[in-house]
Amino acid sequence: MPEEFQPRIVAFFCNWCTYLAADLAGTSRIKYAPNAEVVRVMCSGRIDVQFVLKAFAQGADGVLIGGCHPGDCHYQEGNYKALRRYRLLQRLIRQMGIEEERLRLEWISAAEGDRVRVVINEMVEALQRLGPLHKNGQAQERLMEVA
Amino acid sequence: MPDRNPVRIGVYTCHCGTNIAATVDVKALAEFAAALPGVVVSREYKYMCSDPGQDLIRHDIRDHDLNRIVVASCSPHLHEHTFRTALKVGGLNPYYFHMVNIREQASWVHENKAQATRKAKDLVRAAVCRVALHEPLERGRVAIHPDVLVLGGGIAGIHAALTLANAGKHVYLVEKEPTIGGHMAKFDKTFPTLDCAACILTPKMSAVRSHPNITLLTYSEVTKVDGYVGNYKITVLRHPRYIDEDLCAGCLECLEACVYKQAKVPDEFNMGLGKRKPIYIPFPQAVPQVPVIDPETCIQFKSGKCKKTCIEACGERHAINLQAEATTQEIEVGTVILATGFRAFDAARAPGYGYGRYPNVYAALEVERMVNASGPTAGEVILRDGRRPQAVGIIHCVGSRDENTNRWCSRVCCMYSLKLAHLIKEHTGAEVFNFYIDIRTPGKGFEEFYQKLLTERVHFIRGRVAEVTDWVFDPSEDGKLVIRVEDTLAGFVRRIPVDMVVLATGLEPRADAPEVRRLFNISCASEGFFLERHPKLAPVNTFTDGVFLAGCCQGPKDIPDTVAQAGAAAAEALALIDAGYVETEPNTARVIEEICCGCKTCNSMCPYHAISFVGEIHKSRINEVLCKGCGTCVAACPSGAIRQNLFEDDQIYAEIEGILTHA
Amino acid sequence: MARSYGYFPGCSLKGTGRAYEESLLTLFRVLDLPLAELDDWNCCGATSYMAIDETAAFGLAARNLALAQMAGQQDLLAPCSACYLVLRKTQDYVGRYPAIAQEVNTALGNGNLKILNSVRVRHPLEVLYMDVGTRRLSEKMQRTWHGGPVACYYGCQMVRPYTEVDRAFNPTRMDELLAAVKVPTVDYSLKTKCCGGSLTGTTHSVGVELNRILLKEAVRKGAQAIVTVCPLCQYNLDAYQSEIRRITREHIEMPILYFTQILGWALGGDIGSLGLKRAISGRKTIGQWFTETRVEKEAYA
Amino acid sequence: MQRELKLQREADPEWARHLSERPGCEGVFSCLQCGACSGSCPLSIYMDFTPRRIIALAREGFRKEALRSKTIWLCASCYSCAVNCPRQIHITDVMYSLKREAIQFRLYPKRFPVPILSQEFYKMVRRRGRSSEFWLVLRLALRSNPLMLLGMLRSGWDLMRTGRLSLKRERIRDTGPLSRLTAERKPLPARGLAPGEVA
Repeated sequence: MPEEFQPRIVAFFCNWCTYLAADLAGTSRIKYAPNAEVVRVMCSGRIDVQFVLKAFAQGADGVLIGGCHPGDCHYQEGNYKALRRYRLLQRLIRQMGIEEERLRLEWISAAEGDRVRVVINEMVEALQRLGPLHKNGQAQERLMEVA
Repeated sequence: MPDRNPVRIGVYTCHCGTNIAATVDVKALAEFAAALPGVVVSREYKYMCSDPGQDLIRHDIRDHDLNRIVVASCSPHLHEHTFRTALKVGGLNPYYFHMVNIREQASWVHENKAQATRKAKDLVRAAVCRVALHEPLERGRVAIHPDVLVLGGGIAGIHAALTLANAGKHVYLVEKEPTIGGHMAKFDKTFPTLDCAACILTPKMSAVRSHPNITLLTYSEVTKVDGYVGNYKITVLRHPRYIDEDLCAGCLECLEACVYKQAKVPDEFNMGLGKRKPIYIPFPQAVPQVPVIDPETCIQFKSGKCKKTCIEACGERHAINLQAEATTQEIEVGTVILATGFRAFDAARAPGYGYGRYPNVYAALEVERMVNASGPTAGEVILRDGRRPQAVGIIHCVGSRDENTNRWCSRVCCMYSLKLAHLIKEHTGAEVFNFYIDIRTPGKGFEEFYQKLLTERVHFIRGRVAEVTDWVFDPSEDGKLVIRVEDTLAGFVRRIPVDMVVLATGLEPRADAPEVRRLFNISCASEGFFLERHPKLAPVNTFTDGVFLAGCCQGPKDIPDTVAQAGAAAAEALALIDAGYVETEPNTARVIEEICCGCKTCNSMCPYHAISFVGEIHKSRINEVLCKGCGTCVAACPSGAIRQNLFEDDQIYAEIEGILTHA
Repeated sequence: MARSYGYFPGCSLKGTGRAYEESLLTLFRVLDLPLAELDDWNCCGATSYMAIDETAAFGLAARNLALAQMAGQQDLLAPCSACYLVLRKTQDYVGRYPAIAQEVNTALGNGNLKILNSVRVRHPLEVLYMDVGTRRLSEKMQRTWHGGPVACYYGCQMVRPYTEVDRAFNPTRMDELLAAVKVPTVDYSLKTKCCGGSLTGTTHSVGVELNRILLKEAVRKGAQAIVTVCPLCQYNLDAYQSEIRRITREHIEMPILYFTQILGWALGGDIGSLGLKRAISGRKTIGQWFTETRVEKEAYA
Repeated sequence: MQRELKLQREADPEWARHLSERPGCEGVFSCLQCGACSGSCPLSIYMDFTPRRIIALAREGFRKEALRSKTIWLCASCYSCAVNCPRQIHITDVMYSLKREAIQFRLYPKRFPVPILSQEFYKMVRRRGRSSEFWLVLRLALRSNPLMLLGMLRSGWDLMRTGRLSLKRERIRDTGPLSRLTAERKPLPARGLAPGEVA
């Protein structure tokens, strides 16, 4: 049987909620797919549109953004800024011919260790259905232009 | 400023015993790292966080003159500080360091060793690429305001406040209720020693009142929190008591004088079992000794037609002011201790047990008041109709260990149920049945107390009660409450008729916990209790510096544990205060003026108003003291003129590249 | 124009439970709520089918759901508690276990029936409580009750494990509906205890004992009749009273009614078409209680 | 003296695992053994093992003990156990699953009416799409204990005179899907069958 496609996901997690949730998942020994690799930022508000495009350009099949629940941001409202940029990005990548499922924003609090498992596993499944991004020539060109 | 020497990186892979080594091939990882650009030394070791582990780093810095360090071990939230200190001691700027989390994010969450190792390699590669671009940074310092806010006047808050006050710090003790004392003030005896709660609590309460270093703000709530560790500005809302605390002498003649000759309002402190007047004092030893008027029930407030006999009685003192209104007060503190306590589970949420349906089904706190000599029944355990119960059933784990209500074990119910069993038997001589799933007595003298109860012939039936009903199956059950349960040890189902049922309700987070959490910017665990920074190593700290936890707001615990935790929280606060300052992380943002085009996009981004626009040079500027380092402005700057220490764009790009470069 | 409800009678309502169907139809007629019986419906599978073949059991129920869906019904009324539960449970499990959904679909697929969970399975009690409401019932009340107090018996499968119809513990909606038409009810602690279902047919003595307990406690609480929502409950409580009298020598003789009979009567439904004559026990009492007596309307001066 | 001793080789942990993977049976391993199920069960007082003990037997892999018990046949599916369970275990479904297995492997007391009723009911509905109470009871009696009919004369007569007894044999038009459904039926794997037990 053929080797199943293993998507690569770059995950930007905020330091105070989602990164801690991932830690909790660890201490609770919750098992999930090994396809997502985390870049820690202090706040989801730090996540630059360029980071996401760069990740796609560098060969990521999906990008996950994790922040605090609305109203819970450690820096009061950074996550709202993240939400705005996420919406912008969704439009942007659609125009570039990249499926929206490849970019996901999730509010995951420090208490929601299992949510990390659910989200990452879901995303891996979705990406396995979509297949590798580099197969998508048009998107590649566009990415090269912007990133 | 970036240093010119060529990058010489040392990579250290930790086994963490077998925590990492079991699922990640540490040898392969270390060899992989050794081959990465700029890596001079790559080692793996059992415990990097141990002294020998840290020495390893220091010696290599010296012998191999390393100028960058990467440690692949656990979460930076656990040991980043440890290793940065190691660098410092080794004579290297602590920010030439990056940590890779291959435990929480690899070995503990993946099963396939090959995949876990592959991921660990990616992460290490990313760190190596990133650390090469690190620059030396210095931590800033912020002076700490020596005053402390303690929120909640239960035993936890009281103990913390006294500890701090005795250490010469000024404490603001804010309590929602008209008196301090919390739940403990309601108890009669405390387990397992059975010493009287009042006798050990009330002296501490009066100590609070008389202590020169404590400002007691009862009947008050925190409504706003500004600032950060060292310099908090707290807004406190003070509800009107209608009696001036400074003028009142606590003679309580106003209570006597009230036009209500008989108390007729259900009394909150006695769980509604007793009655009080519209003007009342929660209980005789209340602190402060100042009555409070309840506008809901006071005739003057309802109709405006009252003889105001209370005001007459007060006479020359003029302590009573029915026009009084809520006031707000601003206080400045450097540290905060949250001791907001718990809420008892509402027994009506366990419908099978008939609370609220059958009058003689009681919640534990009601019985606590009943057995209390100064309670509504003067210590008599009686049914609603005044009869003495001949048989009493105590049902454990009500609202606890139950997927339908609360999952957790509330920790104190077993012991307080045993205590109540003992007291009820003592007061009434009734047959007492305990219905339990497990008896949990992990504490000093707890198991001994259990043994004592067994020899007192209190019945212990292992089985979770299915229902409490008045259905009469057999004439012997007429007029009784019947408890139906499987006696799982005897191995058959039993029907046990009793006169009184006591529900050992569990502990749960207060309804206002989410608001408090948001005010102080801390996290809650999934069940809603406040989340400590580390379950073992930082049990009273939160993820917000300068905010500490004490007592049941962090999770169910008994009095000794609460007091111990309160002391610990006070000590943590003292440690900060006496240091005089806190070091701030250097991950602040700065504007590169040459690039800034003065578009002001960033100005509105900052929630801390750290960014200002300098008119004369037509550029924005960031005040590093105010900047908290979230980086939102950095991402927002259209011309890329803002940069953030430790989270520079090129550092993050390097990290992304590192992750995605296929090995 | 009132919207119509899909109606799934189930096997019992065509046999032992006839009175239930008759009174239900009468009641919905006086409320002018049209009922559309599902064409070519099949047995829900009850409790027995599940004991042999799970997939088939779900499939049976699924076929009915599919029929209702194709008939364009939004609601499917299942008066029999067992039918209600099986249909409801099927939707739940088909939703929760893709494997089950798959098997059931392939089986039904060929008969080009697809399971669609858009149909809402409902019990008449809940429809009357939510869609009609107690206020409208008291407004439409035509006859005043001069019978004795009754015990509302909810049984098990209507309130457990799914709680859309009413609470699993101490449900009260039937009491409220009867109160709306001025019928006194007693606080009946056994209102959700099981009647034994088919046990009266299989392990007879046990089944009968369960019903003895239910009847005895109702008497102790001062009830002169028991009101049910399920054909099986009604049959068990109704059919074995003489036997219970013989065994226990306790004088127990009380009517076992359907809530639809009382409501239908109170709202002025044709007494002849409430299936009252189909009762086995307490026929005399029924004769005395269910008579032509109109609400005396107060004259306004 | 009767000796009561269980050897571990008599247990079948594999079967327990398999059971715990059937729909509705997932919870068995999280059982607290608190007895809330047995306490709330109206029939536990007639059972040879209380529901709690069935769960205990099942998850320890004592297959035959669980399948041969009267308990699973006395369960009237009233779901009290399920709503009372602090671990939200669908105990009723566990009972169903055990019934299915017991019937498939004939591990029930001979002439015991409950499984017979189920089988007769199953046959009737599969063939005709609906059940007809009269004929169902008749077949049940004939296969379990014909004397039963005598006891039923009274209630039979009552039903007759109140017009509640229908001799009509109900049947639906389109029985296609039903037969296909039953064709779908896939038997449970034969586990730990003792010699003489037929699958």
